[in-house]
Amino acid sequence: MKEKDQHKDVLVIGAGIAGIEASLLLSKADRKVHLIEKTSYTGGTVIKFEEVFSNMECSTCMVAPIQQDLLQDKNINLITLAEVEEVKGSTGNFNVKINKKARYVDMQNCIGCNACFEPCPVSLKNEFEEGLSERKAIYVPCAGALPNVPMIDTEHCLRFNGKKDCKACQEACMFEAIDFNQKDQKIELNVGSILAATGFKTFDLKKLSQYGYGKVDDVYSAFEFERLYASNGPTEGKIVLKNNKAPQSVAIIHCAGRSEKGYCSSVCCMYSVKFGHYLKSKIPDIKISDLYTDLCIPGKSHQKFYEKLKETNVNMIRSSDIEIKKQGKGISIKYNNGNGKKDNLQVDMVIIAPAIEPRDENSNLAKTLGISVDEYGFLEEQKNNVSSVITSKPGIFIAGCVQGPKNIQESVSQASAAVGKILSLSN
Amino acid sequence: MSQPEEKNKSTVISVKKDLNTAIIDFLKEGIDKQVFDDVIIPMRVPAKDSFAYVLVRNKSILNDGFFLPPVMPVQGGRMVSSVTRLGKKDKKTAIIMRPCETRATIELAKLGQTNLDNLILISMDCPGVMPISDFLKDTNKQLKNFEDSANNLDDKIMRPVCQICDKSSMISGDLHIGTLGAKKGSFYLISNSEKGNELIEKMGLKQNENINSWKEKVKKISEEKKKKRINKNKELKKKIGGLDNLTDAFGKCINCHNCMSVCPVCFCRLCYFESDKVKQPSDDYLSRAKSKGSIRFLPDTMLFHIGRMEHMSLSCVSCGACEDVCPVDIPIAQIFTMIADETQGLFDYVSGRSLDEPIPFVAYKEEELTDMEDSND
Amino acid sequence: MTEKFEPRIVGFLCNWCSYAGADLAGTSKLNVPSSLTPIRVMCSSRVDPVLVTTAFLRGADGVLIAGCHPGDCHYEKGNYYARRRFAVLKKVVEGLGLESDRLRLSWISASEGQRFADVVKEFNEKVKKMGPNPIKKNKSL
Amino acid sequence: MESKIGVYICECGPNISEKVDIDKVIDAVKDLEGVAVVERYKLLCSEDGKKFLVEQIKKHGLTHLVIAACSPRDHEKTFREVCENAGINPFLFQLANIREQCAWITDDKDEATKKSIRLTKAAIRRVRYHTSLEKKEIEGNPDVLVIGGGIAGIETSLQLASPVRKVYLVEKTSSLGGLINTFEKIYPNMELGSDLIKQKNLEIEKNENIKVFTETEVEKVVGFLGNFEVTVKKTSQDNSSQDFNVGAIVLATGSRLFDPKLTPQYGYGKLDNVITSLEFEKMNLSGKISLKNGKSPATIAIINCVGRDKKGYCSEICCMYSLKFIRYLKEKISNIKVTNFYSDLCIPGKRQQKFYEETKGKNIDFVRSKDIEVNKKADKLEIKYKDENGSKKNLSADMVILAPAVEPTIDASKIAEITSISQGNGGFFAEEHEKLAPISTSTEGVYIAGCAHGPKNIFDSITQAEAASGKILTSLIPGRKIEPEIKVSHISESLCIGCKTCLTVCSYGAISFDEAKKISVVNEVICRGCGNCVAACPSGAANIKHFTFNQLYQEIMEAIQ
Repeated sequence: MKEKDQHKDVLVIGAGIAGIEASLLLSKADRKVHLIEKTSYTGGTVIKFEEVFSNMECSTCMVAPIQQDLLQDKNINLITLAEVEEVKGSTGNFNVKINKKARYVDMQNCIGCNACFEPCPVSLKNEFEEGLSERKAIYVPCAGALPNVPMIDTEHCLRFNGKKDCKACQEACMFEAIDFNQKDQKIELNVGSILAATGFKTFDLKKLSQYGYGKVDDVYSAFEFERLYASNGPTEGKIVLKNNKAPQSVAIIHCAGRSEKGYCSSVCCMYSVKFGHYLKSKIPDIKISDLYTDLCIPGKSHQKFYEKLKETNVNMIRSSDIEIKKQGKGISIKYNNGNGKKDNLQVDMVIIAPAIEPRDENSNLAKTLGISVDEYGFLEEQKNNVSSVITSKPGIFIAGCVQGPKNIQESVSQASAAVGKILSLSN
Repeated sequence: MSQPEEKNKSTVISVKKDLNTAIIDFLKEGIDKQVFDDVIIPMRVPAKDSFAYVLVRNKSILNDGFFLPPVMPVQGGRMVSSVTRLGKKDKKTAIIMRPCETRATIELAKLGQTNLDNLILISMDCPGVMPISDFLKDTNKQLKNFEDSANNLDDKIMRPVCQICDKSSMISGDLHIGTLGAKKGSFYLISNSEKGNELIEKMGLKQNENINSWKEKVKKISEEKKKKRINKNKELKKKIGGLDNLTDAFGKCINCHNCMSVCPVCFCRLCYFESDKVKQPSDDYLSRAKSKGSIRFLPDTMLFHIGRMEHMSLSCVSCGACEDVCPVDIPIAQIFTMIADETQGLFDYVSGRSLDEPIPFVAYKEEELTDMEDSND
Repeated sequence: MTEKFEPRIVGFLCNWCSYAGADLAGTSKLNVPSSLTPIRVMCSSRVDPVLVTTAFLRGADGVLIAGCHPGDCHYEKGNYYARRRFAVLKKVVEGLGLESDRLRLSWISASEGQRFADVVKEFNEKVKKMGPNPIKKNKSL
Repeated sequence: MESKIGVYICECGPNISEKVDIDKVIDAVKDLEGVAVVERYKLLCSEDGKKFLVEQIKKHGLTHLVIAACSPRDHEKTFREVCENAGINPFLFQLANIREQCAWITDDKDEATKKSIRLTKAAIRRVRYHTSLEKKEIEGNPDVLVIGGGIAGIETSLQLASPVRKVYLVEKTSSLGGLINTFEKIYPNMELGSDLIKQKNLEIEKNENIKVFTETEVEKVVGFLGNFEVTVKKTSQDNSSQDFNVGAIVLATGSRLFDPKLTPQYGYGKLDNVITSLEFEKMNLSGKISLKNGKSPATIAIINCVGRDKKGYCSEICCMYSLKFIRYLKEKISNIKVTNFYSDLCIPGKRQQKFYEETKGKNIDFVRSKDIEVNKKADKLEIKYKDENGSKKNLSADMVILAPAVEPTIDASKIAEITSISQGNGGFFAEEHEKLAPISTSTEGVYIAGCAHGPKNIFDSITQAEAASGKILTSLIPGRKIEPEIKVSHISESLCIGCKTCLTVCSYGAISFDEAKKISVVNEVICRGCGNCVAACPSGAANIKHFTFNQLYQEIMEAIQ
């Protein structure tokens, strides 16, 4: 195909760490980027973390600057609350239809003062906080979210679900930012290439009744625990039990759902070690037991991080057939230890590391993009090709956990790899 | 206090006439055997009322060498720096200085102000020096006076910082002339480096590893002085510590900056505190005078002294040069010593002890000084 | 002085972590004593001891230096050097018997809005107890 | 020219106007020196607000702009653009953060107002000391030097080479391909290694924009992003060096195996038929897996994690290639018995566990074990080990294959020095940032790809190669100039005495030493403007634009009023 009839613009799907990295790089190369994001905010999963392994850097400090760059970047057209509906054409010349939900808050007028939250009569569990705290029907997921512009949750807003002609938020806003008449939009874009970076979801622990998740108090999923530790989270970083006491003993269960999924999610061992560091930093004399199968800490920096935790004598138990039950005030864990003998453990809190799995919408997304998903449901890199970011369809690329479980570093590498591929298309 | 490791050589040199002559002969021999080409040594100035360092190429002039002069008109560190700052000497030069001067030289080498190539630094056990002002009252009498005290290891007449110097025999150069604990009519020549070893070999001196008598004596003295130093620091802090005492102590200061100009480790081309950075337009002074009622001129005297402590106390060798030249008798060397012990203590750093110890400002440990910060409590 | 003492605290905040943390305290509408005037620098390692001493000698009741937590420096290792310089500065001030408690070094991350508020509150209280910096009225300075 | 400062206070709707008595602020600052006009406005960041500001600047002929509004992190950029549009230098502007730092942190209006006054005055005092700063632009050479002709180096070269971008690929040995040359197959898809390398070699030959140097080493590198001067030298004949210029450098120098002789318990080098994984790959590739005595082995033991304790990291690939070896063996020696001694099975990612499941089976044992020892017993090898329960066991085998740790190549430290980057964990090249910048290094323009960065498999190496290309394609675009940071350090030639303190503390090698003048010099292209050198300089020779002593001093003086 000749250079001139090639579209240079790029569509990036997903404003998580991979999508952000890719967009900024492309912009740096003077490419126009349309970055579409399903939620109302950027940063994806990474902004849920307080710190990241293995240097325990503050995650917000790490990501906020590039989120700011993203918002101020003239080459990047960020479209939040949006999803791809249809993709036509071929590499160098894709026609994309996007469905953009109304935010009902004007991005230009809103200055992020949050005055609209307080008067809102509705309150419900905040999904971003894994339901550990409440939000209003008009809300931002967490303090410091970027863009710092709220959205109206039409499902719960009294006005939109027809319960009441409520204008509370509109009246509270001094900037005419709240616009109930906003409509969902169909946006049509022409781009030369497309990068899918829509991330992952975690395995539903309720499917594993033996872990007592959702039934037994103080049994948390890893991501709930991240928020529990987050200084901008529901407890401002205080690690507490339901009874508001600090736990004296915690068990971290690895590999939840591994056998169901048939692969190792590759990040759980490391973030479990990170949790160990979290816990020790807040409650130095806490007893930590890790129930794991195989310790997967590959690479040059990770074992060091693990050994540092080991010095604080964390109890590493190789185990199987784990069963978690409420017992008295605490939680009892039955398991088979490495030697196949039955054993058990009493703790105040349990943290479970669920497998990383594909998003439900992957298969649809794949269909829309005209590429395939692999046997696990992740978007598939082109078969018998050595590159992990190009797909069976020219001009369509993938990066981050949409392609398979990986850590931040690998996601970022893939993002710039995909950018490399995109830029060398017309090279 | 660093001691020569066993791998380093040491030897005994016998003294026929007196120590001074013995050292002169040693230097002559060194030139004859081409171990070095020239020497820098202290000499008495013709007017006899002071001493100066002299670079000597002509052997006969060596006879005027006067080691361990009673005063320190110029700090050896400054001198060596002025010779080598812009590049190494092409000829090999032996330099005999006091330990604090050698340490200043090492410190300046770390700061790129001295080039040690082709230099052989030789230090000597130092009895201290007397205040220049005292010496000038009656040079001949005071010289005699100094020599007697030196021989009896009596430091009453020495400068206050010398009286509390616990590093008066510290070896940080290539060689050290140890007189303490040496048998009558002899002194030790102790090597502290490859250069030193080489010199002892080339001069064909027979080696004698045993310098224990020197070590013991040195240990004893430095321990006594250390105790004294700690107490003196305490006393001084009582005397000048606290805002009011401090402003009194420095109230006399006339901003002549002599202390800075003679300081061996104050190596800046233009002192920060003489630069325009710290000067302000007059409205600044006026508004401050307004809010305060008055401000003192010349301004920022205290900033100058505290700032110098922040910049230089890590490298301070307590040589006392600053105090010697203070026209208004501020115990500046004692104050610097008190502060330097604090700041160097933070990193158990000893200025000029070894070339291998980086100045703490250019290094760090990931986990240190946690009592200085407050992280997540 | 009769009227109640409102300290004047100079706060050097690094752009990437601590200033962001301070902003988060604002956006979260937390109460922060207004005695601290934030001065933005790109890195805590820019904060020259002389700058701090100047503030102190000009009568600042407190000086706070805040930067990224060790290991998190946006410029790799700036805060490690900042910490050493601060340590020397503090020792000098302390060694001269001046009120070194008026100088403080804190690590505050971009997500620690609450911590920023707490640090300032705490420091403000401490300085209040200490009273005005006597240097303010010292004629011979 | 006398300065005319315009001061504009943003009401930010109720956010500031309700919490701060703006009129009081206006009164407090209107008479300050240099202040030409003070105004309040509903919302300065709005389109109308920006238009208003531009008009004001032009109308009053303002020289400086002070805005009291929100955090500079929100709108400094916005208002700098306003300055540019109004024709004043964007750095003659200062933003006072009276929203986040005043209005929003207290309910006491009086307090908020007082503090707002302080911050606004500080901004006014500061802005007087601002100087215009201009964007710099420098030419950048788009060509690239790739060091190492393994798969990472090959991929990088292929992706970067183009009519507008020459690639110099420098390889120590006599041929390209690196370790893969010795692999029969590549897991998990088990395609032929030879095919991959053949194909890649072909592509390289075809590509006239790649200049390959074999048996060549890099001698010298001087310069910075966009402007590196490189000297390479033939390893064979001496003094046959060659110079060329590039804009970026990719380090793809790969890895080598830990020497098992350093862990004598495995008997490597002493006992026959104890071989390393690489030796086994070669043997397998040669087509005949056989013992010293020529017989083919019936029982084989594979021992993982050799040297792991010594190195202190998991080498990531050993578990997987051990599985691959088992596949080789099953395929080539009927009813071979293989025992794989491992400590933790490390098979991360979506594809690898399946590979493991499909490798398990009859005559294949996986034994989790420790304290392994290999000795000779009769004409066989005896492996002593402790199993999971810590009970001593032993097993006899004809052949033992060791999977030693992956470590950096011998010349890693030399290359690190030449390119002035540092070596991190395990001696591998240190990335700029573990998470967000795994490909770049502390020397801008020098990138890492493949095992030079740390142990990794072929796919991850290739991803990194592509990523390095991505970085270069975005930062070095033919015909486009490089725009370095504007707020950088500067060292006064007349004040610097050459103590090199600044040079030592700089994280980016942005400061070099001029031996002739005996002073330190900042390379403004490399400097990132942290100001560390400024605080480090005892003589005040170093200063940083836009954060000068005097600018900060003005803020301090207002802060303590």
